[in-house]
Amino acid sequence: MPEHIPTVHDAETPTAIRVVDLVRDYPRPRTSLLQPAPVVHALRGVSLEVKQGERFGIVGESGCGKSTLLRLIAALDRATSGHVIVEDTDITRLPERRLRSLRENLQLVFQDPMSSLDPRMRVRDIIAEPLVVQGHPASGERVRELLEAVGLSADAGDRYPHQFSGGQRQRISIARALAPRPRILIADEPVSALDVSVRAQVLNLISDLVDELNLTLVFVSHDLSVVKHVCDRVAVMNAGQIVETGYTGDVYAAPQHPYTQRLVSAIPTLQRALSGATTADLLAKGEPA
Amino acid sequence: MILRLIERTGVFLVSLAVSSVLVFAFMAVLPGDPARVALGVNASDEAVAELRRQFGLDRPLPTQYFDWLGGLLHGDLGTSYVSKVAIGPQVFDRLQVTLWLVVAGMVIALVVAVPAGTVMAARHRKISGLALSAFSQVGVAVPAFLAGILLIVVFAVRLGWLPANGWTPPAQDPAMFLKQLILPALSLGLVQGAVLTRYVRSAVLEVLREDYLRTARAKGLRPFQALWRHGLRNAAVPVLTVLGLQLATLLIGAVVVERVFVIPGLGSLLLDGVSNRDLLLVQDVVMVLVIAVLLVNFIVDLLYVALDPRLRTAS
Amino acid sequence: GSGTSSGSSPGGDQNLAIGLVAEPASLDFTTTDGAAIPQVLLGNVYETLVKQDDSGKIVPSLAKSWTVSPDRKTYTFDLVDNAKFTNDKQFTANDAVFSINRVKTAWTTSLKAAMDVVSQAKALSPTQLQVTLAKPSNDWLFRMTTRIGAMFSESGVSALATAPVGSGPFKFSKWNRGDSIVMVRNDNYWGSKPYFQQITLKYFKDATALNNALLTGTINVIGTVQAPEALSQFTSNDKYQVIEGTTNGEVLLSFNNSLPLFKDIRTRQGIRMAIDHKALLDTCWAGRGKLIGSMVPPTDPWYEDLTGVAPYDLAKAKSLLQASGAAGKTLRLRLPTLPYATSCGQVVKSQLEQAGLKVAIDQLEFPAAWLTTVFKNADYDMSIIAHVEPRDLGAVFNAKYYTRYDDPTLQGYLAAADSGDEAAQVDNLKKAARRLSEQAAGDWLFLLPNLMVADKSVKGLPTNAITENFDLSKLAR
Amino acid sequence: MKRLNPSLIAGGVIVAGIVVMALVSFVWTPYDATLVSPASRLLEPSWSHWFGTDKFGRDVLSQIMVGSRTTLFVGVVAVGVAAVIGVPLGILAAMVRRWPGEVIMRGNDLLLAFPALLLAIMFGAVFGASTLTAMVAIGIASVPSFARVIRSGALQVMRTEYVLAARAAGRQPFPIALRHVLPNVTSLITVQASVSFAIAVLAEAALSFLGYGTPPPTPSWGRMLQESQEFLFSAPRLAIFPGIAIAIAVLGFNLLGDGLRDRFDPKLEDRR
Amino acid sequence: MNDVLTVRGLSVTVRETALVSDVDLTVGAGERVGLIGESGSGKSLTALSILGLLPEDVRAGGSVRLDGVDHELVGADERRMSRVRGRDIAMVFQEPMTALNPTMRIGDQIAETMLVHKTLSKPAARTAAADLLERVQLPAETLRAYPHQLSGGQRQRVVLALALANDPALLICDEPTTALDVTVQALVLDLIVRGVVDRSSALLFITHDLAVVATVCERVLVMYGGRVVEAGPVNEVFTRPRHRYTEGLLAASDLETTSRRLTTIPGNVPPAGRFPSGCVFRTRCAHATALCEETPAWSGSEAEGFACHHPAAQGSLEGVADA
Ligand SMILES: Nc1ncnc2c1ncn2[C@@H]1O[C@H](COP(=O)(O)OP(=O)(O)OP(=O)(O)O)[C@@H](O)[C@H]1O
Ligand SMILES: Nc1ncnc2c1ncn2[C@@H]1O[C@H](COP(=O)(O)OP(=O)(O)OP(=O)(O)O)[C@@H](O)[C@H]1O
Ligand SMILES: [Mg+2]
Ligand SMILES: [Mg+2]
Repeated sequence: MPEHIPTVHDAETPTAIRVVDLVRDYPRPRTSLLQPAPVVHALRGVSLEVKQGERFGIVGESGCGKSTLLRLIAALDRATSGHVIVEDTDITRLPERRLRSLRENLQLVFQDPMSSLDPRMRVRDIIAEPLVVQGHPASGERVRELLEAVGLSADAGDRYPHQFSGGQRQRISIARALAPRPRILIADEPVSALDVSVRAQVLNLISDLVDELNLTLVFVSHDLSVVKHVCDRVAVMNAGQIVETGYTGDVYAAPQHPYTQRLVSAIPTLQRALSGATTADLLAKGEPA
Repeated sequence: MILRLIERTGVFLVSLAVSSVLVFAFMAVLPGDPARVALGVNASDEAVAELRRQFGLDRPLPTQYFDWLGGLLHGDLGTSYVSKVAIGPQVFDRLQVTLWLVVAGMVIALVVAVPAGTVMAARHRKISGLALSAFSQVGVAVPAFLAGILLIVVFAVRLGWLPANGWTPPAQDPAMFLKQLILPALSLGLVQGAVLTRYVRSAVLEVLREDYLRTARAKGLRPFQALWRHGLRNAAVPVLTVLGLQLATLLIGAVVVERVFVIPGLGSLLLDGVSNRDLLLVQDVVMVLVIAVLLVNFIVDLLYVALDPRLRTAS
Repeated sequence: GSGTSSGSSPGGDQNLAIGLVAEPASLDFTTTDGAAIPQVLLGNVYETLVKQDDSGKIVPSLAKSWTVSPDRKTYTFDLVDNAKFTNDKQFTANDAVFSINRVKTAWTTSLKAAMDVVSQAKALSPTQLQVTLAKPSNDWLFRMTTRIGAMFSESGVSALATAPVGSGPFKFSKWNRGDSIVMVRNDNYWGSKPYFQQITLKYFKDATALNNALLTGTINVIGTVQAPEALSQFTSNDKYQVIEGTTNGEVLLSFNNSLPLFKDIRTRQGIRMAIDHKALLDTCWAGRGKLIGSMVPPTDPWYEDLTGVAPYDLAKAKSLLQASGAAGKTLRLRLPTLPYATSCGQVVKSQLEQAGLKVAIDQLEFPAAWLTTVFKNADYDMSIIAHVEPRDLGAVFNAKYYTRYDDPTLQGYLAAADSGDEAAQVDNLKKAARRLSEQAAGDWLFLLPNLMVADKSVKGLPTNAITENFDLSKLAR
Repeated sequence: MKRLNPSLIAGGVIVAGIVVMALVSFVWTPYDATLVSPASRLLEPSWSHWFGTDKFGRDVLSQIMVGSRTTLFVGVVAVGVAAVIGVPLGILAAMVRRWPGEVIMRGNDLLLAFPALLLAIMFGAVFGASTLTAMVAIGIASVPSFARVIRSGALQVMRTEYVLAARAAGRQPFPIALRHVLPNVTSLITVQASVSFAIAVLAEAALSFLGYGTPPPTPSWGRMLQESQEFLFSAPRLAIFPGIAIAIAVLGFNLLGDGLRDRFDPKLEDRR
Repeated sequence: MNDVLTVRGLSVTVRETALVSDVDLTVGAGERVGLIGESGSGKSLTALSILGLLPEDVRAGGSVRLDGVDHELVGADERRMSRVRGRDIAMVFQEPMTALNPTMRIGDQIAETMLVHKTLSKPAARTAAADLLERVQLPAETLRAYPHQLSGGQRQRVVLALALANDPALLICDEPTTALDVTVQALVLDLIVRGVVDRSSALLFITHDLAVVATVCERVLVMYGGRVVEAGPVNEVFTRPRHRYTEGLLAASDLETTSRRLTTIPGNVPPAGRFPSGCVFRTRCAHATALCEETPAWSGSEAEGFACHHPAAQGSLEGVADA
């Protein structure tokens, strides 16, 4: 099986994002008077490092803490303990008003094409929002440029989100994220809600833009195959912890951690199926979680 | 579950405490001197002052409040400024009357609303459903007292089937009690029923869209069977909320119907109290109403738990 | 004694239900004001020494007879010897002394002032009472026919608010608050026994409900019709009788005479002339009631028709109002929430506005808000209320009352009337009434009618309601 | 977008009709609605008085027309009070997590213990019976339902990714509330407003009936109904016209509310 | 092989809009047939019309016959359909979180399936329910649990137990694992396959995941725009697609490609009713010509064939199979 050669980052490459021992507990409502209020340990000490220009993937099953991690990296939530350092700034406990440079340099694309765009705003205002907020002149020119960059016609700016299909909405989301010319793009399951035929388009678009604009990409997905296609390196998360990190090809081909092994084996693929794999083979290694 | 019970009880008690302060504060600003009203025209200022002393109205407000509260806690609602009669039994009697009326009304409302709302939802695209909907829309738009007046004109005055007004305690003459209850209960029940119908309808519509109803039908249950066995209990939760609110508002809202049918209920007592500046009475009635409303909410809260297992374990 | 034919032949265990409007708040008229309590209790439960007959004449009751000393200051009453209170105590002169003295000591309502003139009350024997006045007063004996004169048992005043004890033809039986008061025949009554075994007084806040109750047989009598327009449904039906007479209730359009505007007689007269009383009565009270023109009902001996003093004359009204500077001004007409006031207020407003005034109606809840704002604080320009107390001309028009009418001439007539003999009383009160009307101290819109509707079979209903009480003992079938 | 539905059309037409009637009444009514004219009292409907006259000789049609102003005033005040207090409260409670939000909602629930009529009677006693006090009371009593509905809507909006995106873009909480949350709960506000409007109209009628509503001589449908009582047998039309007017107005606002509810995104509906 | 399910000329319309047109479909006894297609292609509607559970104002036309049921299923009345549902045909839906009644215990929900059809007495149904749970590898305590106490995968297994309760001749699964994690999906898929194999039930398996269908099914139908555009054995269709849509779909799903860029299908899936006339795919098809404005006829047999004017040459994607 041919593999594309991952971009090699040496120790010299500056770090874009560094996460140190990050913990996030969510309190739950009490269930008993006698016991202390239970907590959900959404993150139990996550550490990772993303180099500049790298395409970094995070995979894991539902509820393992992927989105929580991203929210902390984007300073949209407060960590219980640990640190997040983005481009040499420790943003973990910065007050909102000192996050300006983070907001300009790091942008997000979300999963749900239906709820990630304000239905009451025109597309051009949606795309211009980060610019306006950050005090940049939101010229029509820039908006058109962005629309063009994501493959939408200029007149799309006058319309409302509901007039677009899922794939097109994801393009608008991407345009919005690119508006303040960020250096880091974080995508939380950007294609999970899309049809296969459209998924390919959006994946290509993200890929192209990352290359063109020299972005650092953090790409979250529950689908190891997608991550494998997009990313150079991947971190596998399970129950709030990173169980394995490595080059995507390696992790896929030779998973080290039992969880990763189970995950990889459970992924049905056409190739395996056509060569006679049955559902029992998906279960082959180990018990389900 | 026990935790929820404790939490709810806590909320209930705190609400009671806060509302008692609110009620008391409100009475304190009510203009019009109860002593003067009791003494009437031409009373001298000295006489009024003397009476205020007798009522204890000259004491500092906090003292008055705690005295009142202490009494409440012992079930002693004090003595009316105006009638010089103990308020407790009076409020209790009136509350009973109103409860009979309101409960009878709500029973009628439920008897009307549950089948009607269900049919409306199940046939919401069919003529029968639409006709029922139109009916309920009109029902909602008619003020209860107008309904009462119309019922009196038709069934009491023109047809002479039932008494036009009046109230007999059930213990005194059960037959008369029922006769006199029918029309007022109907005028409350039909209007509230129309309101409730619309909530039942939307709750059932909601449930009809639920996946588990489709599962039930995929099992081989017929539509009404599926609705009956799987839908109604789930639809009951939102309906219960409305029912609780209706019950709460009706305790005082029934006053209009009480007025039309000359029923000595709690609302009428309140109105009399207000116009006579029988402050302590008003204060007590309002407090009793508030307690009743909070109690209804409390019970509704507990019923949610009974109806919905999801609320039993906080997971 | 009660002179009706039915009195001597009680109707066995027959019952009657009467619909009334205002429910008493308490049963104790010694500390609670208002007309509702004496309406029920006076004459029925409590008796007075003397009482008024239908024509307004003072006649014996618990006192068989009485004499007045020549200086008109000492009254000696011979009391009946067979009257018994419902607590089984005999009625004696001691009770009378107790009752009279108690007015001064224990009563709190303003009416107690009528007893101020008494300097001493003394029991000469168990059946003889002597009362000495500080000065001659015609009014005092008359007041003794009202609640002030009610005779209580010395040992029966512990729970006046809930358990009245009297010597009258009826016993208080039960009070379903908010609904009804039940009276039963006092079988030990010393006089002729009433016809009905039990009379229920049912209270209706809503005039229509009251009518419906009669129509559907819940009650047999409407004691006071509050919706005169609805009478047509009874007049046209021969199952019912309609009784129409007069009352003491002068519906007064009162002026706040302390205000500069109203100090000018032209304003007052202008307003009186701007009102077309006939049209007003027709519109707001279905034409039922009597136009009087001053503060005296036709049942008082000094009544004169004074409607001609200020006849309806729009042109003249306009010019008077113009002259006084009232035209164009906005006057506050603060109405109590009572049916006749609400109704007449709107007509008054419309009529006054045609004469060039501006009128802003605002409603005050009756009794509390109205009593405080208008009555106590005189914070009003004009108001409308019926003064239902008997012989209240002097009480209503003085500087201390809410009318703030300060008129020495009037006070002179009144004093002379009280101290003089009967002829002087009549003469001076006539002068007083005329003075009021000419001075336009207020405008008497009309006299409330005594309107009753009853089942045809009910007998003994009074044509005129000139006393404080509703005499239940005369009713029969 | 979505199709117009029959409820929306019917409700819209009725409400528009009432508004037009109220506007017209400022410049023209067949007769002066408050002019007492003893000569023409209690006239049957005729060409000169389409709906007849009342016991004061006032033209019923003119009163109905002018009365529509009261009805609208009533609704606008009540709904205005409820919305002005309830909407920010609801949004605030949704945005402020932890105990302040909790306290707001508990306080809000406590207000539920004071039903509209009770508040109106108490307010009437304190501030004097007038349409304004009654409606402020009704408005305050409607605050809890507003706040609840708006809070649950706002909570849903707050959970959306576009709010997250706005935060990531650097928007502060207040602008987010203004730019994203408020516009996206307007549909809820509209629906709730029209329902509350209907409730306010009914409440005014009930209060007028009890004597705590609009004082005379301002024409009000509720009071017309109350005044017509003594003519229930001799001139039932006096009750019928205002009765129908009230029912139609309530019907109109309810239909409008239903129609709007159906039309707007059902996902934002308040679900318990 | 006798056919359990025979669908002929099935169409589904809502008012004037056709949502599904002219679907022919046969499932033999013990056969596992997949139905794939992107969102909105009409898969669920096809399944629901077989069961007679279409939403209101959505109408089905054509013919659906089930072996052993002596009446047409399209247009049959509720009474007759309710006897078929849950006994002869069972269904597993997509969303496990909402498919169960939240206020009823799991055991009662499973037992009900048997009690409705009076296949078992009450006590027997309870034992059978426990049995069924064991078959889907859930502990017996689950009987007394409420749905909210179970995870998504556990619930989906309950739904499966429910569906298998009366040994249906045909089991329809509508995207049963879309909402589940891959590891859980593996288990559920395995249980489904084992369930139908044990009972020799026929399976109609709906998914949009090519790999899943290839793992589970023997034969596959590809739907697009409410039409079946291609059908055939899994190995055939996925290695030698004939319809241009199938071809595009396979290419776009292939994330193993060496190039960083993926092959894409241009444009978007149109919303219902906005598909072009003639060949539904022609607006996105690189090979479309004027000819495609006519609805292409079905070539091949009902079990294996396609509807395309410009079919891909046989064997164009051989490389994939070799990998
Ligand atoms: N605001 C919150 N309050 C309480 N618990 C939370 C909150 N947000 C997330 N959690 C819990 O934290 C855990 C991790 O959630 P997170 O959303 O990060 O998972 P995820 O990996 O993104 O899952 P998915 O793939 O479903 O999006 C879950 O158990 C979730 O229930
Ligand atoms: N009740 C309905 N009214 C109108 N259109 C409908 C209705 N139900 C479904 N549709 C439309 O019919 C088309 C096919 O729907 P269907 O649910 O069968 O798609 P699907 O292939 O199952 O898609 P998915 O993968 O999203 O489940 C969709 O475009 C859908 O919008
Ligand atoms: Mg996530
Ligand atoms: Mg589907």
